[in-house]
Amino acid sequence: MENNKSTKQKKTETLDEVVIHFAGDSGDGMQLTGTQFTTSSAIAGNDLNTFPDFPAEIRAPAGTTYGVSGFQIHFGSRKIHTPGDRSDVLVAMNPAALRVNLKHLRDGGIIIANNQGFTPKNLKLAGYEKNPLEDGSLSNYQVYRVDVSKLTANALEDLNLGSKVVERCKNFFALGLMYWMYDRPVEPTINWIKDKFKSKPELIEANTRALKAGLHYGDITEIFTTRYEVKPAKLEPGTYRNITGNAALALGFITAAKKSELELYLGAYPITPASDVLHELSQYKNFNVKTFQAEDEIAAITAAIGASYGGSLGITATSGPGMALKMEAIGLAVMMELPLVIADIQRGGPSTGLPTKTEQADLFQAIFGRNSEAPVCVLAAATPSDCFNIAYEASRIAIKYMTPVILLSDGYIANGSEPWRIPKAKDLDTIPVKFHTDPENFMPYSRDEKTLARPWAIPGTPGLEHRIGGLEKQDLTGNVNYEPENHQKMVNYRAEKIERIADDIPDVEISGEREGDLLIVGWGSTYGSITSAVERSRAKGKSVSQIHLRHLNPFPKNLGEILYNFKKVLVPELNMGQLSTILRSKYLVPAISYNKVQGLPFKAEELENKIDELLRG
Amino acid sequence: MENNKSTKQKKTETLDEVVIHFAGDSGDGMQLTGTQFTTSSAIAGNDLNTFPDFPAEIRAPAGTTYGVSGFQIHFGSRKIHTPGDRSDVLVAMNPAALRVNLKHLRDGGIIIANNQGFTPKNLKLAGYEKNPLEDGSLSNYQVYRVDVSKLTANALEDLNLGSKVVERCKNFFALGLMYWMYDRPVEPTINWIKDKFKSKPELIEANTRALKAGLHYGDITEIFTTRYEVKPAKLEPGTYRNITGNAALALGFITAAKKSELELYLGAYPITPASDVLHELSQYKNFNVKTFQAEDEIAAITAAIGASYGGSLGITATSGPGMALKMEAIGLAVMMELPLVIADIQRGGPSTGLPTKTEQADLFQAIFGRNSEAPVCVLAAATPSDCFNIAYEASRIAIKYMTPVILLSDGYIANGSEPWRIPKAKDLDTIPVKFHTDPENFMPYSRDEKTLARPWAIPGTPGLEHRIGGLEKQDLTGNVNYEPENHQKMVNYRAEKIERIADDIPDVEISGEREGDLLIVGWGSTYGSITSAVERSRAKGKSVSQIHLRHLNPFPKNLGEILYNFKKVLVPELNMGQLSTILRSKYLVPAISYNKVQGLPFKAEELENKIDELLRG
Amino acid sequence: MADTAVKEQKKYTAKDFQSDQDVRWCPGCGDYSILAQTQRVFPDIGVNKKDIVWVSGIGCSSRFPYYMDTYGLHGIHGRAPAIASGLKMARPDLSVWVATGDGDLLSIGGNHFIHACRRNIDLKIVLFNNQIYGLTKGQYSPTSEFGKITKSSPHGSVDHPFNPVALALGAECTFVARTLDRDPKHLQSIIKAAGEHTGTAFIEVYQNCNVFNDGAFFHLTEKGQKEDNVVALEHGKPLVFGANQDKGVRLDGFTPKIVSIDNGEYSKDDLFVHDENADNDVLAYILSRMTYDPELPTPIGVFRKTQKTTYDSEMQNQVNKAREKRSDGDLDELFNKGETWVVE
Amino acid sequence: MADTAVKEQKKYTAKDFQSDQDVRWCPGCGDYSILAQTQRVFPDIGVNKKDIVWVSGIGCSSRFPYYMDTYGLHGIHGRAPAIASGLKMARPDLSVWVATGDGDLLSIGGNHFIHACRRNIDLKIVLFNNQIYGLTKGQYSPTSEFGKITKSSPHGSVDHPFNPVALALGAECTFVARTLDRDPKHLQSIIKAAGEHTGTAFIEVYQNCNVFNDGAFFHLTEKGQKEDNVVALEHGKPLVFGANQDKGVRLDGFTPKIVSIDNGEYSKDDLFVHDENADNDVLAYILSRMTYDPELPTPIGVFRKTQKTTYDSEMQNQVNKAREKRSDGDLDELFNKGETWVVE
Ligand SMILES: Cc1ncc(C[n+]2csc(CCOP(=O)(O)OP(=O)(O)O)c2C)c(N)n1
Ligand SMILES: Cc1ncc(C[n+]2csc(CCOP(=O)(O)OP(=O)(O)O)c2C)c(N)n1
Ligand code: SF4
Ligand code: SF4
Ligand SMILES: [Mg+2]
Ligand SMILES: [Mg+2]
Repeated sequence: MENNKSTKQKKTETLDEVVIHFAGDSGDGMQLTGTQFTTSSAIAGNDLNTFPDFPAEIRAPAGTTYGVSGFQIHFGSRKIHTPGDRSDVLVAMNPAALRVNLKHLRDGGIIIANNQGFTPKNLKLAGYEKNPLEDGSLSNYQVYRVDVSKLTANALEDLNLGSKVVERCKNFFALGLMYWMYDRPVEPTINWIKDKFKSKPELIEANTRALKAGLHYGDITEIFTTRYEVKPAKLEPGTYRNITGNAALALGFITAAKKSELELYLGAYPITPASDVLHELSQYKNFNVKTFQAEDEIAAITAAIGASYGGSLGITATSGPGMALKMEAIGLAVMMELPLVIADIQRGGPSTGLPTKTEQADLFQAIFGRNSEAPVCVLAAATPSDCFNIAYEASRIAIKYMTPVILLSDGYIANGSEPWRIPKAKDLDTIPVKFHTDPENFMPYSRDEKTLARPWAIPGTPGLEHRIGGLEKQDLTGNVNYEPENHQKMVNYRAEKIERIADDIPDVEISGEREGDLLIVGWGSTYGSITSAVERSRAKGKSVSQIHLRHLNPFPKNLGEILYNFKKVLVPELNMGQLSTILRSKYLVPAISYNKVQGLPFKAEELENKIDELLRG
Repeated sequence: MENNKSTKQKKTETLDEVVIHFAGDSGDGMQLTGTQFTTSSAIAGNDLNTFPDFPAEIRAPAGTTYGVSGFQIHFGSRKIHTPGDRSDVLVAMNPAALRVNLKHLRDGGIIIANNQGFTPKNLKLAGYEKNPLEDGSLSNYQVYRVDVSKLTANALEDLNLGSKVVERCKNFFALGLMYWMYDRPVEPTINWIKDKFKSKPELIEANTRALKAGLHYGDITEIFTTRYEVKPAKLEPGTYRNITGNAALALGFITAAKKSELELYLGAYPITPASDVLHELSQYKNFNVKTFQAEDEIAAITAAIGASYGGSLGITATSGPGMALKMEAIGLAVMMELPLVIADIQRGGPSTGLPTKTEQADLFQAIFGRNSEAPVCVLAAATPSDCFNIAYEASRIAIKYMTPVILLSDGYIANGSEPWRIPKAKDLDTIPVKFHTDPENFMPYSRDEKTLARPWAIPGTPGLEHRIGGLEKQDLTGNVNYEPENHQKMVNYRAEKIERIADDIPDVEISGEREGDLLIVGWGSTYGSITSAVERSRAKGKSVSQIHLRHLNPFPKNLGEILYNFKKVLVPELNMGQLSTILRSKYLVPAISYNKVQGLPFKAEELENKIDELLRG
Repeated sequence: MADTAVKEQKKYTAKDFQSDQDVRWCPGCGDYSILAQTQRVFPDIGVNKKDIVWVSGIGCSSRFPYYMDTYGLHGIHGRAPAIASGLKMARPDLSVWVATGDGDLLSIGGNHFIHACRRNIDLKIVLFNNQIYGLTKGQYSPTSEFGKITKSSPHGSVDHPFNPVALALGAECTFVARTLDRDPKHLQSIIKAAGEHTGTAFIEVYQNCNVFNDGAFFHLTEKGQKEDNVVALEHGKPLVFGANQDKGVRLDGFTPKIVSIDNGEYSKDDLFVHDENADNDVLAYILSRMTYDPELPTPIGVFRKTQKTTYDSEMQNQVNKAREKRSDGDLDELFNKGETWVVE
Repeated sequence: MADTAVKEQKKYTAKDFQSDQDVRWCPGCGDYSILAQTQRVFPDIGVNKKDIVWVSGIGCSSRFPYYMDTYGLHGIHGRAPAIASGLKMARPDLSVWVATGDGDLLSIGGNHFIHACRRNIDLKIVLFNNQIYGLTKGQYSPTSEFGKITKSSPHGSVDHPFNPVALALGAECTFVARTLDRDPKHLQSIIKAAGEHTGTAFIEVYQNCNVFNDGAFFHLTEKGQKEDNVVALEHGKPLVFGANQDKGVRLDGFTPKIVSIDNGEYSKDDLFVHDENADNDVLAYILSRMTYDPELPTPIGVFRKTQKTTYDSEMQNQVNKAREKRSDGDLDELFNKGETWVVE
């Protein structure tokens, strides 16, 4: 094994957690660098959490601020819940990367700047009049100017590669340097390089050399005097992998389909940040997965409804604007009472809004956004790896209750990643499905006593020929019916069916005391930030408890009781107060909203301050 | 003037109010009969309220229950708020008409049955085993069996008309009989016949004769011993006409356009019960009205947005399922901050639901049904004639605040009608519009200090060339901008702009005491039923007050204060509790929902009972 | 369609396809005939009832599925082709039929229609073209003639109509046909032909809405008029028409012209000979353009019929291949893909 | 378009059409050329800047309006033709242009596109066809070739593509043209021709997406290849092509065939002669079908150009007539229509 132990004597400091932000041009390979660092840190046993920060532009001109691509990783020897409020280290490949990300670097933080990137042209593109590495403006930070490009070139000198190729290896130099600094294993990356460039031995050599050059540079040069050690975290034993929310979602759906022995059918139309669900699932045809890239979102969902009608697990995935287009069809699925999962990977809005930024402002739309009384079940994932669970849970409920289920995720957890403890397939529950087959007294709208689900009777079954549709149905027969009493009855059934799901979901767990001064109620991707803030506040001795809702309609049955046990209830949301509105209405508690609509997640710090304020006042 | 005075001596009873229900086959002309009776009653000086009850089928086979077409009129010497809970008189042209409507006839009520309609075939079609006119099952009612068809035929005998033509005159016979019974002026109808059949003198003669035959039949025959008198109501002086909600809506829009000196542009796609808005407006091209029958609802609204961008008053009209399809585009209008009115004539749902029935379950959709934070102003009409005011108000707000406004009406008031006191055009306020023209320092997203409206700068204006769209805009410049702080600022602006409308709308008026045991909060088409129920309860000495909301987002400023002054708050709605949810959330009052989702309006009686129950308990 | 062939010996009759629902179209509506002919010919398409699904949107025509005793799905306005596409992809074993109207398919549903055609998904789409919106009581539709006066166009519509056959061809449809509600035999034969096609089959049926657009096609359906106004397309045969079969259609360049074939100047040999499955669809396109030409007879029959891979079978093939080639869906393998590490 | 003619004496230059916004397409993207040519030729279309509006949907291509110093509206995905239609109806005095992509116009926006064509509303629709979804980072589009491997089709797409020219013709479009991002002169001439047409003008521009679909059209745009693969359509001229103008296209029945015109067997006189405004669109349709045929050169130029009443002007006419004929909008008269009565 490649030995990454220093030969010289340097000081080693132990840290509980570190946040590194890699930033450069879109073409600088920062995503790759970040991913490699992630794997290496995971293997080093840290807990971690990451977030990529893609530019809104596909490929902006080099050197511009809007072309900066970043990747942030937060790793530690304790439980890590977020990619980090502020970074400890900023690796900046050019001035634009510095300009965009400096504001998130903590005071006294480390800047590793690629000297060659700070050309007059790039400085100008980034809007710097003078070179900030030289003008003293960075005196609050520890600035390391490293000749990344030059040193990489030196290391590869004798390989006779084109200058473009050499330039493209510089991210591995930076990675190597960081590996040195945080004492990470390099072998996984070397193996990755070998595998990736199997057919191009010269690139294996080049990238490996660049990596090692960075590693050795840290060791040899005098400018770095300290290395840091981040001990392994205490994690539940098991096999882990790093996973993004969208990948986890895809796996969750495949698992649900497999465990219910149904074919999985995804109807989708590409949209940021949901497209990866389509990309992922389209690779797994061997799991009996069919993916349909439809002409639009309406075709995507209606095709999924057609597939569910045919006996598949029909699902669709989209984001806000596409979600808006699906509402009429969701109403049809409500009326036809067929299983269907609609994943909404929320993004900044309204309208086209901020497509690459995160937000959690589609809750209202999910719960209320249809014509007339069209109740559906609504769930939300809390973290990237929770996307696996929630996809499975959404499918389970959809099938068992013969209902559409809306699953909310968002850009933050969809693209963010964290270690996922890989389950064993055999440990996962099966989802029982029984297609109706008995023609004797068949009633398409008879109901299961407990769940109120109607039978799933699919075409191809002899003797069950019947018709369903979007007009109001007669109780039991499912025939078209306009009678007043029948309509009320069916409206009630549809509402009651969703309500009954509450009997079938776990109570929400409270973290902290069961009563006290302040309860924080969260949902969705804010889980990490809220958890961090609450942990810190509790560490300071404050009476703060936390609950996090994954079931938003219906709510867990114990929710009301918990709310009433606290003097104050705070609901932090990346919207203008949507969950808060619903809680206030349902439980008549004076829940306090804390809102942020900036296309960004909460900082734990912001929440901590808000908690302080509330407990003070 | 044709004299409608009895020659024989018959008893005359005076009544305060009467409800008559005309019912027959789709082809029997019941809508026409009802409309004529309405006009005549209006001219007689009564207040009134009407509701047509169309079959769901276009033209069902004759004699079937699902082919019954009805028209109910409620008229009186006092203020009339609804078409009536129960009818006093049921005119039934065939057994199906009797079967369908008997349950709404009050005990002891009058049935006028067309004897010739009760053939064995028709009885069977209506599901009667025996003739109900003969089997004693109607002993609770005053049944009059009249040979309507035969007497009509007799009267027209010498005109040599085909039997089909003769048969089609029988509704005028029935109308004549009712004119006799309630002492209505016949001249308006005779004039109407003359005008309608201008080119067919034989039909003028035939229908007039049938009408008079009915009139004289009441007079001469022994079977009717009583006539009724319904004195004129005390109405505000003025010129009146009868108007349906959809017609009033159309006039309101035309008025707003005229008063703002804008061209009116309607983008619409036909859908029940909104299509009449398109039909009405398409007739008024001389008012500089353009109507576009689009390929779908999305094209309809986006075309209207295009027209608004071009400087027209862009509007669209639809119903639930179509509304769901427009949500993405409404988000665009929110982002672009252009005036736009979206009229949603609600109907029974979910999905295709009960297209010809009424419901008020799109309130959630209107307020919450879009991706992300996309606040709009929401208004609702209370009565058919209020549709005029609300269309004007919606346009005024849309223009003044540069915002989409959703206007809620429903099938009940859209098709229902009542007398409308015709305003004088000069008495109506103008709606000032100032297109921006000054290129000096032009900022597409600068804002009016008071309204926060941005300038309306339309193409064709020299020097103002600029670009807007659905991506988040930079404050002032309107350029695309993804910055966190800017996004928050713009989200806040958009919310605040809608909130500020509250400064520009009247306080909600309370009817009854300002504090007390029970406050009823209504919105939309339930106004009539609630008002009747409250009037009756107050007459019984109960402490009940009423407010009716026409502005649903934002609410009138005094709403909270009013709510807190009552021990109980009851919110009756034709949905599962939508306004109630919002009130509870916003004001934390334990509002009680009273819901009915049957495709039908409330009966005043039902509400009266609920009020009794609440004041008892 | 092999797997859905009727397996029992029993041969269906029309009655077997009649559901227990009351048919609720207006008395006299052309939809009755389309229903009756479909019920009559369905015993001949050789598919088990249980394997047939009728999908529709919204409109008078879209009530059709309720009346067929097969599986049925009455969807939402305009989306029938998309719903049916999803169903067919999920269940290539089913025989999936779409019943739709000119508003449903060509106005709100136009996009799903052209995409179904393009993909050549194996659906049979039956368009009830009455050139009007029936269910919403009489507005003009995208097939209504220019200048039509309706409730929504009191001064005459300023919309030029679609030519549904030309549109389907331009959208790559592989089977395109037209027939008439009032020609039962022809209607039956076309339904049967569509049933036999693999790929998107589009049938335009001219249908009389006697309430809101009565007589729109009487010149094509009524005795004494139809003879001179309709030309029936038959594969391999020249285009002959007229009460006495005395007229024909000849091509002048690309322009069809009517010629007499009984006055000796022209004979059948000079006429345009129909070829359903020509190399390309130009011939069919030329025929489609005869439609609104007042000088020319309106063609009915199969304009075009050609073979191409279908979307649903290709999709199924990919799944089958993937399952053969790669491990057939092992979850543990899937979960453990990529970089993993062990915490002990 | 008379009322929008440039009134000032000043003649615009390309620079006048450059907005102050940074152009943010990927370096090397074909969109730059389309922008540059548009800016270059717009001074020649004779319309005042203030009277021009560019409307777009969503996609890389749909950013176009930001870069033109005219009025601009960046709409929502697929709806540009509908937004533009409403604008043009409300303001027939404006010159309304649509910038759109193959996903925007033909996938989600397909219905609005074909309806705009059918109505012949006076819009100029410029399709940036790169046969890929650019903005969402590389999924196949409705114009991508069958079998294309992309992020969303790792086993190859099973979608057959649209032929946008054939689709537009089938949808009754009155001006249909095709050009290339890398042929600046041709691109300019086609934009100009579209600007001169009254009615829906559709331009398909083959555009290179160098990030997700690089080189898709290099056989049509790069020296050494394009000569044999492209044939330029010119009104009234025979279809000649080849590096030495030594090849031509001849019709064999309805099937275009390549012939040599330098070996004496055929001459220019034997070739297919282009006629933009033929009586019907069959000729244009035949040309459209040459598109995906690997044996034949791809036509560029104006396929068809014909006159028909436009939706917007007819709509305006109805308004004008109504205002002339009937009282010009007297509210009191309107309010008092029908039966009224007086309460005193
Ligand atoms: C989303 C939506 N928009 C509009 C409607 C109203 N609508 C129902 S059917 C129909 C058109 C019917 O015309 P067509 O498809 O030609 O069928 P037909 O009744 O003539 O058979 C319309 C506009 C609807 N149900 N849903
Ligand atoms: C309603 C909606 N659905 C999906 C998207 C995501 N989206 C944006 S652009 C685009 C397609 C872009 O392809 P194309 O129109 O070909 O434009 P290009 O980027 O290639 O120029 C998609 C699917 C969206 N913005 N809105
Ligand atoms: S309205 Fe027309 S299409 Fe509809 S059922 Fe009646 S006749 Fe048939
Ligand atoms: S992704 Fe492709 S189409 Fe989009 S800007 Fe980049 S090169 Fe151009
Ligand atoms: Mg129709
Ligand atoms: Mg594209």
